[in-house]
Amino acid sequence: MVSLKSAVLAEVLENREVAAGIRLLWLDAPAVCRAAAPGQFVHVRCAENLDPLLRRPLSIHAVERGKGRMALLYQVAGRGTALLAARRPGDRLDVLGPLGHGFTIPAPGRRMALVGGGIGAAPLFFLCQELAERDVSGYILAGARSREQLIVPSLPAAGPPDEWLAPGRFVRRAATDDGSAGHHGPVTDLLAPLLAGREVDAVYACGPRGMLQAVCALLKRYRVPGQVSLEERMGCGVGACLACACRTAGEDGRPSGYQRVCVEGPVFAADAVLWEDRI
Amino acid sequence: MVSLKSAVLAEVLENREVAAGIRLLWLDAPAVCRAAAPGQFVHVRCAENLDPLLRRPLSIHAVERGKGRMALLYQVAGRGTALLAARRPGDRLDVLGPLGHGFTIPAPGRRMALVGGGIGAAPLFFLCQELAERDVSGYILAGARSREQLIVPSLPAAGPPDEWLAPGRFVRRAATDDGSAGHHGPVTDLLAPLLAGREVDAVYACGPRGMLQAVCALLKRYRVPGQVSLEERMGCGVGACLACACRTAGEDGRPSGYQRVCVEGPVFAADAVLWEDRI
Amino acid sequence: MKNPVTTASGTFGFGPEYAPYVDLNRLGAIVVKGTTLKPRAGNPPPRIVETPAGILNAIGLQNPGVEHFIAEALPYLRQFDLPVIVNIAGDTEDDYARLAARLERAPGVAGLEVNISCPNVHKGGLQFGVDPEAAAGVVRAVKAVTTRPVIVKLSPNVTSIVEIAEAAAAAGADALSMINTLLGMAIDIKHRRPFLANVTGGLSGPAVRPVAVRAVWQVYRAVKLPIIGMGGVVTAADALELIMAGATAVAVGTASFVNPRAAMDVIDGLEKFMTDNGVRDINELVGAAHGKDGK
Amino acid sequence: MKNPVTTASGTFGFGPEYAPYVDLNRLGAIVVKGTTLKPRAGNPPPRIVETPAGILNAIGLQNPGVEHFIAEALPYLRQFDLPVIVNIAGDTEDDYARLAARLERAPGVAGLEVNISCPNVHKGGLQFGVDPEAAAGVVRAVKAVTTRPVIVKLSPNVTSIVEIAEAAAAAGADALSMINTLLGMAIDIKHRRPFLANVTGGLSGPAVRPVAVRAVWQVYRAVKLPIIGMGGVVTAADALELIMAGATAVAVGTASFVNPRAAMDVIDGLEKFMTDNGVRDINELVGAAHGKDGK
Ligand SMILES: Cc1cc2nc3c(=O)[nH]c(=O)nc-3n(C[C@H](O)[C@H](O)[C@H](O)COP(=O)(O)OP(=O)(O)OC[C@H]3O[C@@H](n4cnc5c(N)ncnc54)[C@H](O)[C@@H]3O)c2cc1C
Ligand SMILES: Cc1cc2nc3c(=O)[nH]c(=O)nc-3n(C[C@H](O)[C@H](O)[C@H](O)COP(=O)(O)OP(=O)(O)OC[C@H]3O[C@@H](n4cnc5c(N)ncnc54)[C@H](O)[C@@H]3O)c2cc1C
Ligand SMILES: Cc1cc2nc3c(=O)[nH]c(=O)nc-3n(C[C@H](O)[C@H](O)[C@H](O)COP(=O)(O)O)c2cc1C
Ligand SMILES: Cc1cc2nc3c(=O)[nH]c(=O)nc-3n(C[C@H](O)[C@H](O)[C@H](O)COP(=O)(O)O)c2cc1C
Ligand code: FES
Ligand code: FES
Repeated sequence: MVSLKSAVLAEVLENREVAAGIRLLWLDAPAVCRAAAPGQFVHVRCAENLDPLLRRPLSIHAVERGKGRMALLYQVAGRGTALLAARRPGDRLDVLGPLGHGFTIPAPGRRMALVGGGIGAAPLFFLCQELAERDVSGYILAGARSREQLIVPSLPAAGPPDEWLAPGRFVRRAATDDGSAGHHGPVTDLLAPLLAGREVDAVYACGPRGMLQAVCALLKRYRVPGQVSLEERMGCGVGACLACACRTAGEDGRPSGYQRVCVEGPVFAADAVLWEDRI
Repeated sequence: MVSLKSAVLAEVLENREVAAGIRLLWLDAPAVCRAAAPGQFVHVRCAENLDPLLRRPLSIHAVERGKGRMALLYQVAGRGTALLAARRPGDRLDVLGPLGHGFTIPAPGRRMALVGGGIGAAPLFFLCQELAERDVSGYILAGARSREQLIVPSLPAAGPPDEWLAPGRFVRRAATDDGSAGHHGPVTDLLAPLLAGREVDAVYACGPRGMLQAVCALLKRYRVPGQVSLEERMGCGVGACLACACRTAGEDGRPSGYQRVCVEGPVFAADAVLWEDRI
Repeated sequence: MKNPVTTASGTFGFGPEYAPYVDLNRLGAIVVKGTTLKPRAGNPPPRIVETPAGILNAIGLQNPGVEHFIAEALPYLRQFDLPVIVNIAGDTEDDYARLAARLERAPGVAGLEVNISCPNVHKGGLQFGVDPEAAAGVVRAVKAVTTRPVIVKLSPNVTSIVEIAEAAAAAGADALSMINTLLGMAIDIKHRRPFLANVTGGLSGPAVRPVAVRAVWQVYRAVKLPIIGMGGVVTAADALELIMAGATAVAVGTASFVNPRAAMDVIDGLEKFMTDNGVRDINELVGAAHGKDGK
Repeated sequence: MKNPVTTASGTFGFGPEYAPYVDLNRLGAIVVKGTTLKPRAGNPPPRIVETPAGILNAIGLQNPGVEHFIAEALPYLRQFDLPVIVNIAGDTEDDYARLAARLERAPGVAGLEVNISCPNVHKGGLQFGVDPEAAAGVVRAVKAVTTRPVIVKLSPNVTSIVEIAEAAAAAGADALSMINTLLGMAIDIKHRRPFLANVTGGLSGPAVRPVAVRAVWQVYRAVKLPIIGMGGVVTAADALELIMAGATAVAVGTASFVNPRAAMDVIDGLEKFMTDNGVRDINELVGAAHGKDGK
């Protein structure tokens, strides 16, 4: 008899607003924690009935393996996340995961730029947790519309571990569209000089599509490798329905067909993604 | 500008189990209380989303007009009532009503038999409340499968008002199918001798269809007038959809077409109902 | 019409039922319950059953007949500043023609909605709604005897709703409304029998909205007639889906059962959307989702 | 089949995707994703959108082609004690015949499900599913080259599903499966355009169950072939509706996305229902809702 995986009913430990419209949800989910890697996501059932029907994909934001706790950082975007926001400590949440293919853990000595845009920065915290013990250094670049939406500066709010961000090894910089914090302009303005100055060996990015596309263009220009985490509408989350299609290129740079964001992604090599216009 | 009625968002004051699978729900709903008459019902939205979609009709079980509080007594029968059971004090419940045509308040001096079967007895409590101040006497006959499901004996659990039942004026008798309380047999066994002995002037009944049909047969046989409260699947609850059809007879006893349980009923004259077999 | 929001036939009675909850003067129009020449008793109960995000109904066109409608319901409705659209149904072409002729003489009828698509009466029109020839015949018969705008109500239970729409348009329809209910069924597994006494019923409510949006979209591209869109409209956002797909007006149906003020909420929500998005005229939004390759 | 529960094509991949969650040996059968002669890239995203109690999908039959299926997917599936039913789709009658012929030579194929009803590819079969002649042609072409049981998958997007079922039966189909998705659509009102890149999509999930039950009911009365029922099955109670309407087996589709173990839960629930109700053989329940006037 094979031992089967299943969705877990994780107890909600905490669920509070940490920035404007952004909430942090801690769950008791030891099995998910054990298996999780940075960049992976969980598929969350927000309603107990059929409305809304589908699960919602949310990146794993933080993991405390010792305690078997994990956190999601989510923006209240629509009906599903609004229902999530109403969950109280003690409630149980149906969570499937960890799912997908995350970031490659960089080799020791590497200098990295981690670029996050808006809520897209959620998985970078977990990545920083995993890098904390490793000899990896570089920059965390966080972009947002304005100060209130900036995620990375609010990361310590996720728990005690300011040191997880390993500020000794990672320099934090912010950019906002309205200039209310850090650089006044897109976060790519912060990335370009680092690439031009050969200050980083690789770039990992997550955030809105436009930002990722701009990051990829810079990486191509400066011939720096990188990885980007994509979002796409999902059905199953496990690779069965083929809903979450992302067009990628093969080794030769020619279109090689659609990959599944939920299995081959959400993290893809920056040079593999074909940024076809969405209709 | 006309002043419009609307559904109210009534605060849940209390919601607890009072018998096996039967719960009592107190709501803060002054406007509903003011307008309510015994035998009327409210149409309750059990979910906050679209699942389940329709409202659920529930009889008004008790009213404390002074406090603006009303109670529903409900059996957890399916998904809607299961959601109701999960409501906690402080939650708000979307309630439309009072709706429908209730029991005629008997004239002073009348001797009544009030017959309730199972959860069907719910509206009789409110009726007793309204009769408490009036010179009306008689019998309360409660039937159930067994002691645990007997509703009338548990009425005092609905609050302090044992006196509401005006036991001085109303004699209470019970019948159970398994003999675990009161008479061993159907509640109509208790009614028949009262009718034969001309001990009551009229009979009001609510409960399962089979019981009501048996009551009506007795009333016909003994030529005693009566009123029965019917149940039918509802859509709108306000008379617009014609879903809640009940076949009735005109003065001449011939079929006069379908009436709406939500408007012309739920309480009908006993001799008006045509007990067509349900398929 | 003051606004593009009306009520779906059979879900709003003849007006008085919802008048305590809804200021009828605010509705764009009212479409009343399907009316037949003679009174009709309708189907035995149960007539309704809930399904996921929808309901099945098999009312069977219970109605008091056109004479009673003219004598009782119409005078009531004429108190309001409210266009009254009468939904008519019959068993034969001639039934429809006689209904239209009778209503032609009744003051205060703003239009006729010709129901060729009710799935719940055995002879009551469904055959017309699925056959382009028969549909056209009914439309011609009605047009011959009325000066009122004729709206033809289409069934989604067809291989090509465009084909029926084109036939109705060619026969002289002034507008089209869609969709009537989808033919569906539920089983009572405890008793091992169909849930509805009528066996099958018509599916409506949010569940069918994607089918309604698709139908409006397809017909908008093919036929140059105004469309009244309906099927699962609960909120203004739902109404906007139908409008952007090509509907000039929308009807609120099943949603009224859940929220008696649903039609009002849709009117208010549309106004808010227009204000928020600087839309002066709702017609700017009609068919907007077709982009440049629309009509 | 060990039990009457299978997976709906396109919702369960080729097996390995759900293998971590579901003991494939317990399934009555697996119906794999629609397979074509050549690999197919499918439609651009977005390919899915949620609707009330349902989803619209427009995958566009993305699949690696039949050769890859035989080389990679089939050997994997043959590890299990699990009948494999291959869903096939093509643009021409000849495509279907060539697919069937190729699969005839592949060991471990328990049956073919002929998809003449996919609404998401422009030439990909929908025309066959709505026309009795064309449907019969495909069935005959497939039957001529295969010894495997041929299950014909019917579309609900037709005026009369019975007519198509009868044509398929007359052409030699061994079983029928129904329903494929309903043609639907959603509009992104913010961007005023269709939500799906493909414009229209196929509606599935609980929302469509009443349509599926009705289709099974109608076809059961008209055609003497086993039916695989599908459309909105989430629980054993839903499966029982289809079975009592006339389905010999049921498929779980969209529900697996919500609950990866949905098919297992349906199997367990059916077993429990049978125990609780003293039903020895599930066949006692097939068509039970038709009573004595059934077949
Ligand atoms: C791999 C992955 C990881 C993600 N991680 C996070 C995270 O850590 N924090 C966070 O706040 N958000 C994250 N998102 C986006 C998040 O899934 C959506 O914001 C969420 O599904 C919205 O659901 P809703 O019901 O609130 O909104 P609605 O708009 O009502 O959702 C309707 C439907 O659209 C889908 N949907 C809506 N927005 C998106 C989107 N951007 N991407 C994919 N599907 C979408 C929903 O899943 C649902 O099926 C992630 C998305 C993906 C694909
Ligand atoms: C006028 C009236 C007064 C009622 N008063 C009471 C009361 O005071 N206490 C009480 O416990 N019950 C009462 N009922 C029955 C109550 O409405 C049902 O038990 C309840 O709707 C079941 O809902 P559910 O979602 O739990 O069950 P489900 O079986 O999941 O309901 C599915 C659908 O069937 C309908 N339905 C189910 N059972 C009945 C029924 N017996 N009558 C009408 N519709 C039904 C539901 O409203 C819903 O639309 C009354 C019914 C009517 C018509
Ligand atoms: C209870 C009920 C009764 C209906 N009666 C009629 C009718 O008499 N004539 C008609 O053309 N449509 C009738 N319909 C169909 C509706 O007008 C409408 O087309 C359909 O319900 C889809 O809209 P909705 O999803 O908003 O309800 C009825 C629908 C319901 C639910
Ligand atoms: C994402 C998705 C992909 C599908 N792909 C196919 C397919 O390739 N071939 C096919 O015959 N049906 C396909 N279908 C239809 C299903 O097999 C099934 O008929 C339909 O979804 C109804 O069942 P459900 O409501 O349980 O999902 C697909 C359905 C979905 C949701
Ligand atoms: S969501 Fe189903 S394959 Fe990715
Ligand atoms: S429930 Fe609509 S008329 Fe009674």
